[in-house]
Parts: sequence; structure tokens; C-alpha cells
Amino acid sequence: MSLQDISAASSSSAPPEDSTAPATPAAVEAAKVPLGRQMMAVPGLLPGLTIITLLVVWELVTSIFPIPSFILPAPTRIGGAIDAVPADRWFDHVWATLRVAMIGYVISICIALPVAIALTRSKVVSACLYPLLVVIQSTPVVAIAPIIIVILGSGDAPRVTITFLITFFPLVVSMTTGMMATPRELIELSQSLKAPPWREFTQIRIPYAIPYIFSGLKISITLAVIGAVVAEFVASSQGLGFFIQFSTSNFKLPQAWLGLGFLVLMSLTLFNLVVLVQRIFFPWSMPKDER
Amino acid sequence: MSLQDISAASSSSAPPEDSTAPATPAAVEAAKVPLGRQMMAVPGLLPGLTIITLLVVWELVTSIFPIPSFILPAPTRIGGAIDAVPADRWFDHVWATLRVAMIGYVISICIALPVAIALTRSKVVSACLYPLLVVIQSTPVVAIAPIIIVILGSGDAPRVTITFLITFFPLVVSMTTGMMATPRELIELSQSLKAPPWREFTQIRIPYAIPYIFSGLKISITLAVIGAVVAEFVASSQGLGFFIQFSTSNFKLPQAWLGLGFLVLMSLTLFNLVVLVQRIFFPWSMPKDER
Amino acid sequence: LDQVTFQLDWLPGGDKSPIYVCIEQGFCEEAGIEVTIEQGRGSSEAVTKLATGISDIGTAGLGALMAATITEDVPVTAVMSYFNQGPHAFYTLEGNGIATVEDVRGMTIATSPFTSSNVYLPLVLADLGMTEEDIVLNKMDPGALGPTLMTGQADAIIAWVVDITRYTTQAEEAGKDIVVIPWSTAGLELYSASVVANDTFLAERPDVARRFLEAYQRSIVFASENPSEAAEAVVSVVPELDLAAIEGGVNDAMLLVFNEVTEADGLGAFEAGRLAATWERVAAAQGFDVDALDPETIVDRSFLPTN
Amino acid sequence: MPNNAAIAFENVGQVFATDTGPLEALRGVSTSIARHQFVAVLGPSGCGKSTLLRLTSGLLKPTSGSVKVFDLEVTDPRDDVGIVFQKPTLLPWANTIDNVLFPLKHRGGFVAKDDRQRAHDLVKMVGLEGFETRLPNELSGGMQQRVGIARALLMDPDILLMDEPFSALDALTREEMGFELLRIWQERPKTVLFITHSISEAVLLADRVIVMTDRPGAILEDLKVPLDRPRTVETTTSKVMHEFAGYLRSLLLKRAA
Amino acid sequence: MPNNAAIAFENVGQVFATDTGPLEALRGVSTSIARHQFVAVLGPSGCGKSTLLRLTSGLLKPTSGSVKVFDLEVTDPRDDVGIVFQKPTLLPWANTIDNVLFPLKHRGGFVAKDDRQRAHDLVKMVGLEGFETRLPNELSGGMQQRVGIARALLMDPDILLMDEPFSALDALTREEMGFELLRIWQERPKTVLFITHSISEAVLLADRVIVMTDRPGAILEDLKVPLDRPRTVETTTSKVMHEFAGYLRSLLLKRAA
Ligand SMILES: Nc1ncnc2c1ncn2[C@@H]1O[C@H](COP(=O)(O)OP(=O)(O)OP(=O)(O)O)[C@@H](O)[C@H]1O
Ligand SMILES: Nc1ncnc2c1ncn2[C@@H]1O[C@H](COP(=O)(O)OP(=O)(O)OP(=O)(O)O)[C@@H](O)[C@H]1O
Ligand SMILES: [Mg+2]
Ligand SMILES: [Mg+2]
Repeated sequence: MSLQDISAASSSSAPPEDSTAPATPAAVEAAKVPLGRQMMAVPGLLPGLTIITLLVVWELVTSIFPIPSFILPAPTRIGGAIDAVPADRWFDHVWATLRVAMIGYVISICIALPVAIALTRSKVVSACLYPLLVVIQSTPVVAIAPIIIVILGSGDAPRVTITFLITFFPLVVSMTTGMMATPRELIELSQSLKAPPWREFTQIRIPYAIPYIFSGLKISITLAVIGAVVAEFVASSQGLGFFIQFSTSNFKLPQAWLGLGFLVLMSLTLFNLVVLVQRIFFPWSMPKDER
Repeated sequence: MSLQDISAASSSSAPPEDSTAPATPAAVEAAKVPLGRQMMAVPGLLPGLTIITLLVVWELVTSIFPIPSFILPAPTRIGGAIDAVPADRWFDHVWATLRVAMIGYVISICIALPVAIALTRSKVVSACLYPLLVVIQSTPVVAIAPIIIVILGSGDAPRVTITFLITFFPLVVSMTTGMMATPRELIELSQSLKAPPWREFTQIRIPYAIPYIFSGLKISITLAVIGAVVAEFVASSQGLGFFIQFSTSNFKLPQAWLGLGFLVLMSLTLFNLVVLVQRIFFPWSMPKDER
Repeated sequence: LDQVTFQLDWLPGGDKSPIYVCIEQGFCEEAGIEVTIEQGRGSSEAVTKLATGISDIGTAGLGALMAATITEDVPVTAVMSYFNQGPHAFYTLEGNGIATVEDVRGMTIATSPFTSSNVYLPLVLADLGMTEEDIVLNKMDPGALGPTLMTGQADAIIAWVVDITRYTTQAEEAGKDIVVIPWSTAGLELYSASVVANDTFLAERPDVARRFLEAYQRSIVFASENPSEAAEAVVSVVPELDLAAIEGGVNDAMLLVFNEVTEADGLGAFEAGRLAATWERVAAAQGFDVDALDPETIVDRSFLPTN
Repeated sequence: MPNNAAIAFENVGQVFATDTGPLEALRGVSTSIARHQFVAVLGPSGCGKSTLLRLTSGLLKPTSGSVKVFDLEVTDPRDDVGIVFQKPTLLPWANTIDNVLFPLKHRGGFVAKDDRQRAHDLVKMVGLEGFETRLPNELSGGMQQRVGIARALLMDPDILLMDEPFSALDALTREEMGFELLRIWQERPKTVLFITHSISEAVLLADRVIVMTDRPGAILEDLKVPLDRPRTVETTTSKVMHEFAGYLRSLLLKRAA
Repeated sequence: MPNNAAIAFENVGQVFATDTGPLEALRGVSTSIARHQFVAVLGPSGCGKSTLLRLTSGLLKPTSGSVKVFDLEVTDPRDDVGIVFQKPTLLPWANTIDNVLFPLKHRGGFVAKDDRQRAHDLVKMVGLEGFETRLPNELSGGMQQRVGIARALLMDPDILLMDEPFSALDALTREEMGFELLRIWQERPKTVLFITHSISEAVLLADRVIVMTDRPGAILEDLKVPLDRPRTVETTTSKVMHEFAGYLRSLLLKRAA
């Protein structure tokens, strides 16, 4: 998994230059300024370069200006903090966060889908359920954390629940929007076949909603990581979120920043995985030049 | 603004019963079980009933089971806490949160739109920018709060920034997805007219993306409130978030719950406003029976 | 072995060293107790967890317990004092022109939003004839306090004396010198962090509670005498921590445990006068009726080891 | 209504409610179509032909009157009806074969090897051999339309509703497809409601031609086609056909007067 | 190529790359269309007519050969070209008038009262009076197509590319629209490339008829229409027209052999 797949998350309307492909005028114009496009050809080059550039600028800024390391440590100094903690502890923290994020995310998807279907199917259900969803979404997790902990104890359960609560709403909203945006013709095609109603969802509305669903999945995967981290702030003794908070409160900032780095890397990787899943399983749902 | 507008956020595929409207068979079936649908006719009835039911159940549960009030106070007890704080203080807190949430949200929209356009227009920009966006999105705000505060001081600025950071990504992702999902025919129609390229966005891609954009706006408006609350946890001495945390840390729990109630009410209202804006300005972007 | 869940009121650090000493030095085991540590996120959260029985015994601010008792009547009782002075202090830099608490008049002070120090601040100021109007108070994330002080955005910050070593290290990096002005120097006398326990635990397993407190007290003494070994005990459980920093933290914390008050009343004691004074301060600060609670009802001295 | 009517319209009216006011699309349509009859519908653009077809399919309920299929009031789509929509209405994510097989999959039937073979045969019949695995957006307009035709034929429905199915086809393909349709209809008799703008096509294929008036659509004339079966390429040049087509043309032109 | 050629194809070939392999749509198409000429294109479904039109419009670049418009290689859409797409391609959120006015708005022209008047006239011309404020999904198939025609005519382009513009219309409307098109073409001469499946329509309207072979599309015959201008309703029944149409028909049928 590398950074190249990020680019798949977006594209221009112009197809790539390919001697046998239909080229639109936009592509022809692009041929005049080919540097960027040539670089696109090497997978991961551009995103990689961007991040490297950022790190270099950061290093330079911190070495030229007298920025104290407790405000913004230099990347090299952050990198040096890797020794501060044994490798297996790093692994434990990463794994704890990843585990909670993934379990919460998967549960969220599994519940969001039927809920979105119910909301799409019935206006009555929708009228009853939507306000509750907004209520849940707008309740700050930190405020109800004590209840969650008291009810669910102190294993993974409260953290998974918090992650679930944070990722759920965006998924439901995008799934519902997508299913409701299905063109009337396709719905009528389904109705005219007098199929069992749930097939209208599995074979028409859900496939049609795939771009919407993946838009929600992309938003939610980063929220899942955030959710796990927030949960660790609130209740945990391991995980990257705990580690960052812990390091910060002990004034060990390079180490906290390194934790942040791992976190960001985890998010990027998971995000790219979602993009990859879309590309592999639903190529038709992406612009043609992205498959 | 009442709750009825929530229902507009979703619908069944069946049109409402209207003697002059084309009725699909689904509508005919619904006529056999009309109670729910009859209730739909009274605006706000169903969402209101749902919330009232919830409160009643909550009251009953807390009075029947011996749930300590420091875990879950009864609604009546929470309501009683209204006197704990003078009305103008309540107003100050609500206004502080509302202000930050709204400013952050509006800035977020204003920046997300051009960014989404840039991501849609150019694959190179997209390859460079997307990883940065994911990095920003996946950085827990709490972890970088010190930098934000040191850089931005202690006015509204850091809080607005935090709100912005939290709401930005969902907006960009949904806007970009929508603009990229625009059918090729419509893009070609635009290209064939040889219009200035930005009009492809203003007159084709953005109108087409309206359902996606509103999906993002709905997700982000609740996130904006959450963002303002989180920001108040990090840097503030007023606002509902501050109030809740403050009350909790002083063990004034009914008062904290009441703050939570105001927060939820604010979220619901703002969410419904977004739905209302869509219904008034972009009726064609909603299912026909919802206009 | 008897199982006991020990509730911290915050993340591990030097000031939390006794429980780690208890485990690592085998004091708890010798007392026939196996301890599980439950980490905390503030005194209120710790009290809630103790009240619901998630944990049996732990540390929490006495002020928080008082507030919780008067508002919610939580089934939690204080059994031993830990910090017999308020840990609250102003931190400022050499050259900022602040030498005593009185000097903060007109200064910009940064504090974190939810620290219990904020509650006592008006009292300290009032003792000196000031109100919060006389200073500029900025509330911000605790992590931002140090940077704000070092960059000159605040003239002083409010923090606990257990953090002297940490802030000193940070100031050194910025080439500055820290000055710490504890509020106790301005006459704020109170118990703060204390050992508190779930009432059911105390009622059903009083013997375990007693044995635990004895082992815990032994650990405190050990930590104050052997700060570096105490720090090692913490770090061996929490390797993310830095030995030198923790040792500093242990030393800083022990100033609040062993001092002239300890000499007068003994380790872990709740002296009636000081307890009443603490309640008066809490009541005044949070707007409670002083008569609404007899502070004696929230303490139970019967579990204290007789030494 | 006679018992052997496959489709019966009784005083059917349809008024659409729109944001900009009501629109009367159909008014007082009464007729019935016998089992296994092939009926063509001709009429000016916008006169309500597609609306009539949607009413028959059960996708739309008439605002007045009633529509019966096999003596049962239509309240719901039925599973013995196959529809070719005016727009191709293909699933954009499915290739040709999958689009043709879709009714089977959608109704939950198990897609047997046999069905797959039949789908391939139908694709071949509509001249799309070699395009089995292409997506709709890789097909020309006429090719998409033919996929829609193959799809409707897959389930071998009792009633076939076709809305200008051959409109995007060239003359030759159109004729070929017409004869294929007749062949299928003769081999496995079914009731066909066939909307078209081609007078000669209507005459060549149908037993009966219904000519509709301008909006609000009503039945102007309902004529039996005076041609024997089987119809062949020769029929297309026969004098009877020519005359009858001429008469229909004059009917359709008359509305202008 | 002569200097007065409005459109010139030089050995144009088009191969589409698809997931399931390349597909040759056009092969060696060379011809040129003189300024103000009205050229109809006939050919079997899927032979590459729409592709040819898209190449001319600049929406597609040929994989071999070149397409020139007014002696300039086409690399981009031009603003003097109006297109009627095979699908109506209307903006679903805009009503009839706004859809017709869209080219003007989209190019950024100020929509004057005058333009609005012209749009109304065009809507009337295509027979949609009374439907000005309806949304596309409230129009019938043929009505949508007519909106697309009105839209292409609004900018009064030098070159008009029309892809089966009348395919969803009934015979009468079709004829009327054809004559309207001729009238406009005569009043304000323009070069027209007109794809159709109706042989008689091609003959009635065009100066020249290009007949294409089956895929990969190439030019089978390129014929001048032996009919004088102006063409009237009488022309439709003339013997010359009949014979020429018959010849074209035989050409198109021949491919089957
Ligand atoms: N969903 C709808 N909402 C409002 N009006 C509609 C709707 N569907 C059709 N109409 C109107 O009903 C009339 C008949 O439409 P219909 O599609 O049945 O015509 P048609 O005979 O099929 O025309 P064509 O030959 O052009 O396809 C038209 O005037 C159209 O504007
Ligand atoms: N975007 C595309 N990708 C792949 N193949 C395509 C594409 N567009 C067209 N084709 C193929 O090119 C060939 C010609 O298509 P085109 O649309 O030009 O045909 P046409 O002559 O307009 O047919 P019709 O009369 O049916 O509209 C067809 O075989 C089609 O499958
Ligand atoms: Mg129709
Ligand atoms: Mg075509």
C-alpha cells in the first residue's frame, strides 16, 4: 500500500494520454505541459514528493528560526524519538488504536447500511429516526464518556462504541443520500420486474449509491481513527491517542509528535485502502481514467 | 424552525397520496396502513413524538431502576437545573458556541469549494493535495492544540480554526465526489459550448453535485457544533462545551446534562436549517415528494 | 491474593509513584494484595468510577469528593490524605517581575480550563484583596501553558508544584529560568489529593482496605526515601516515561506529602481543623452552603495504619 | 369486458400534477386488447402513448378510470409483463449480458447455464454478438436500445409492452428486428402493445393499430390491419399495406388541419 | 482540400480502447463538406455515425488522420458549432426555456430580453408552447428531443451537427420540423451534418447523402441528391425522390448480402 492510490480519489475530467484511448481536447492541451502528467505516471511519486517537501521545509524552518522544540520540534528530532520507546511498545500502541478503529468502523458500516435502507424505504421511519441520529451525532463523546465507561466497563467495548458513534452519522447520511438519488427510471425498472423489494436495494440503489457510499467511507475511515484516538483520550491505557496525550502531559513532545506521525501514517494507509477497494471492486464507480 | 423539516432529509420512493398526483403502487399499498402516513401530514408530529417518547422512557427508567443520578439523571431533574445558571449566562454560552460553529462552518464552506474544484480540475493538484488533506484530517485536534493556541492567541481565532479543521474534510470529499460524478454527457455539453472553464463548474458540475454537497453540508453542520465544543475544551472560558466540561468537573451533573440538551437542540436546529435551505433553493435536488 | 483495583486520578507520573512502588517492590504482594491499576482522567471521573464500583480505592482531590458528596451523595469516602497542601502555584519566569502571589495584579495569567486550581484562584486573590478582575485570565489546553509562558504570551501560568521539574526542563530549553510561587505561601491551606475508597469495598472488605493502606503508606515512605527506585518502578510499568523526569516528579510530589504539616499531624492524617478549613474553602469557592456538609462525614480515619 | 381481454382500459384519464399546474395527458381512453393480439399505437409526440404504457405496466395509477390486465385491476407491476422503455434504461455498471440477464437476477431466479445461453442467443439475435462484455457507455445509441429489447424478451412474458423500441435503428436493422419480433410472437404467442412512430412498421407488425389524438390523448381510430399472417418482406411492398399506411398517414396528418 | 470546405476529414480512423480490448469504430474516412452544404449521413446502427459527429465537434480526437473545420485542425470544441446530441442531454434542474437559453448563459453572454424572446420563438417553433416552465422529466421523449433541437438553434451556429434529431417524433411533427430546419437553413445559411435513419428524411433535406458501411465505419457511397430547392411537401411524393430513396434503400440493404 503506497501513496499513489490517493490520487485515485480524484481526477480531472480529462482522460490520460494513451495512444489508443479517445483523447479529449483537454488531454491534448495537457500534452503541452507534460511535467506534472509525466510525474503522475510514476505511482506515488507526486504524493510522496509533496510529503517529503513538506518535511524538508519544516526541518529548514525549525533550524533557521528559533522555534523551541516544545512548540514545534524538527522532524529529525521527532524521528530520533523512536528510541524513546521499545519497538514492541510502539507496536502495541499502533495495534491498539488500529484494532479499535477497525472494529468500530466495520460495526459502523454493518449498522449504517440497514439503517440507511430503512430511512430510504420509509418516510415514517425516517421522520422518527433522523432526529435521533442527529441527537446522537451532536452529543459530544467526551460529555457522555463516563456513562459509556460505566455501562461498558473498561475493555475495548467503550472505545469501539465511541468510534462507532463518531463514524456512524457520515456513513448513514451519505448512504441515504445515494440511495435516494437513484434515478427514477432505474427504480421503475426494478418495480416493473416485481422483484422482492430488498433486491431494489441490493441490485439497484446500493450499486447506484456506490460513489456516495465511498464518499462516506472515505470520510468515516479517517473519523474512525480520530474516534479511536478520542476514545483513548477518554478511557484507555494504551493506543496512539493515549500515547500522545500521555507524552504531552509529560512534556515529551518529540515523542508525542512521533506518535502523531504514526497516527497520520495509519490514517493515510487506511484511506488509501478504501480507495483501493473501490478501484478493485467497483471500477465503474470511478472516473474512467482512474480505474 | 421545527422538527418537521428533518423528514425531508429522507423519503420512501413512493410519492405522497394526492388525488391528482401520479400514484405508484407503493403509495396504494401504504393507503392500507395509513396511520404513519396520516401522522406525516402534521408537520413535526412524528419527530416530536419520537423525542417525547424517548424522554418519557428515560424518565421512567430512571425512576424505576436505581440508577444513580451521577450516572444518568432523570429528565425532570435535568430540566430543574435551568435555574442553576441565570438566563443571560445560558444565552452567553449558547451564543459563544453558536458563533464559533457558524463562523467555522462558513469559512469551511468558502475554502472547501475552491479546493474541491481544484481537486476535480487537476489530477496533479489532486495527487499533491489529497494526502495533505488526509494528514490534516487525521491529526487529532487535541494533539496540536498547543501550536494552534500559541500561534493564534486566545480569542475566537483558535476555536474557529479548530472548527474549520473538523468540518473541512467531509465537505471537500463530498463536493469533490459530486463534481467528479457529473455524467460525461453534461460535461461534453459544456465543452461543446466552449464556455470559460469555470462555468463548467458553476453551471454544470456544482448544480449536479448539489445532493452530494448537501450530504456533506449535513454531515459538517453537526461536526461544526462538535468542533466548537472540542475547541472550547481546549481553549475557552465560555460556550456550552466549556460549560458542560466545567459542570462535570465540578460534579454538577444535571446542569451538565442540560448544557448537553441545549447543544443537541442547537445541532438539530442547524441541521434542519440546512435541510430547509436545500428545500427552498434547490427543490429539484430532492426527491419529488419532498419539495 | 486479594484483588484490588486502584484508581488513578490522572495519567501515570512521578506523583503517582507509590502505587507502582507497591507493586514493583512487592509491598502489595506482601500484604496479600494483587493490584490492578485503572488510569484516570481527572478527579471527578475518578470519583465516579469509584462510586460505581469500577474501582475499589484510589486517589482523588478531596475538594472533588466534597463537591460530589454534596451534589450527588456518592458512596465514596476518604481514608487517608496524600497531599496535605494545595499543589496550586503560579509559575513565572525570572524577570517577569513576579516574586509573590500579590505581584500578579494586572498580569496576564494562563490556566487550563478545568483544573481545580481555577476554583481556588478567587479565594487566593480575595485573601490578598484582589478579584479576578485584577488579572487577565486566559484558559487553554494544559499542553499550551508552558509554550505560552516561554513565548511571553502570558506573564504567569497556573500549574501544580508536582510539575516543577518538567517546567524547569522546558524553560531550560528556551533559555529561561522558572520561578514557582505556591499558593500555600499566600495562606491557602488545604488537603488536596487523598486516598478515597468505595463504601461497599470498605464495608465488605475492611481488612483488605487496611492491609492495602498499610502497604500503600509503606510505598509512599519508600518513594520519598528512594526517589530513583520509585521512578524506576513507574518506568518499568510505563516504559514511555523518562526516568530522570519521573524522579524529578517524585521529588516534587513528596514536598506535598512530607512537610511541616506532616511533621505536626503525621503521614496520611486528616486533621480536623485543616479538614474543616478545606471544606470552607471548597464551599466558598463553589458556592455551597458551609453548613450543608459536615466534612467529617466524608472521611473515615479507622483504616489508617497506626504508626 | 370480454373474458379473453388481456388488457382492458375503462375510461382511463391521467392528469399529472406538476409545480406549474396540472396537465391532462389522457382523457377517456376505453379499449381492450385480446389475448395474444399485437396492437400498435400511433400518435403525435407528447400525446400520452408512454403514459398509456406506464398505466398498463402498473408503474402509474390512472387518476380516473381503470386499467385491467387479465381481468384484474392493475395496482402493481405484474411479473408476466415485459417492458421496453423509451429510454434504454440500462444499468450503467453492468455489461451487455448482465443487463440482459438482469430481470432474472432481479426476480431472484437462479441464473442457470441455460438462461445464460438464452441471453447469449438473444444478444446474437439483436445483432450484438461480440459486445457481450461491453458496458452501456461503450455502445452506440441503437445498440443500447437493442440491449433493452433483448432484456424484455428474456423472461418470455405473456404481455410485452414496447415503447418505440426500434426508434434508434437503421431501416435494415429495424426491419430485421421487426421480423424477429414477429417470429418470437408466433412461436410463443403473447399480447403485445407496441408504440411506434413508423406507420409502415405499425402496419407490418400489428393486428390492430390504435391512432391517438393530440394531448389530452384519446383514441382517434382503432383499426384492424387488413393483412394476412405471416407477414414477410413481400408484405412490405404489397399494395394493401401501402394503401392502409396511406390511410393512417392521412389520419395522422389530419390533426394538423 | 479546397479552401471553401467547411469540414474536412482526412483519412480519419478511430479506435476505442476499452477494458475488454480495442474497438475500431471508423476506418479511413476521407471527405469534405462545402460551406453551407446540407449533408445527411445514413448507416447501420453502431457503424460510427455518432463518433464521426463527435470528431467533428472536437469532443473526441481521431486516433489517426485529421479533422479540419474551416481549414483548422479540430483540437477543441469550437464556438461556431451547434450540436444536437443523440440523447437529449438536458439539464435536469432547468426548465424548457432555461435549457434552450443554456448555451447563451453558459458562454457567458448576457441573456437579453431579445434572446429570451428568441428562445420563446424557438420553443414555439418546435411545438412546445405551454411547456416553457416544465422540467425535462415532465416532458415526453419526443418533447425532450425538441428542446435539444431548439437549444442548438439558439446560437445560430455556422455549423450544425445533428445526431438523429427527429428519431423520437411522429411522422407529421417530423416533417414539420424538417421543413422548419430547411427554412432556417435557407434564411441563415449554415453547414449541416445531419445523421438520420430515415432515408426519405435524408433525401428530402440534404444536398448530399453519405452512406456508411458497417463497423468499422467507412464511406460506402457519397451521393448528390438529385432534387431542386426549395423542397416542399410536394417533393415528398415526387418520383425522383422516390427513386433516389429506393436506390439508397438498396444500398443499405446490400450490406446484409
Ligand atoms: N412525470 C410527468 N410529470 C408531468 N407531466 C408528464 C409526466 N410524464 C408525462 N407528462 C406529460 O404527459 C404528456 C404525455 O407524455 P407521454 O410521455 O405519454 O407522451 P408520448 O405520447 O409518449 O410522447 P413521445 O412520443 O414524445 O414519447 C406530455 O405532455 C408530458 O409533458
Ligand atoms: N466511448 C466509447 N467507448 C468504447 N466504444 C465506443 C464508444 N463510443 C462508441 N463506441 C463504439 O463505437 C462504435 C460506433 O459507435 P457510434 O455511437 O458512433 O455508432 P452510431 O453509428 O452512432 O450508431 P447508432 O446509430 O446506433 O447511434 C460502436 O460499435 C460502439 O460500440
Ligand atoms: Mg413516449
Ligand atoms: Mg449514434
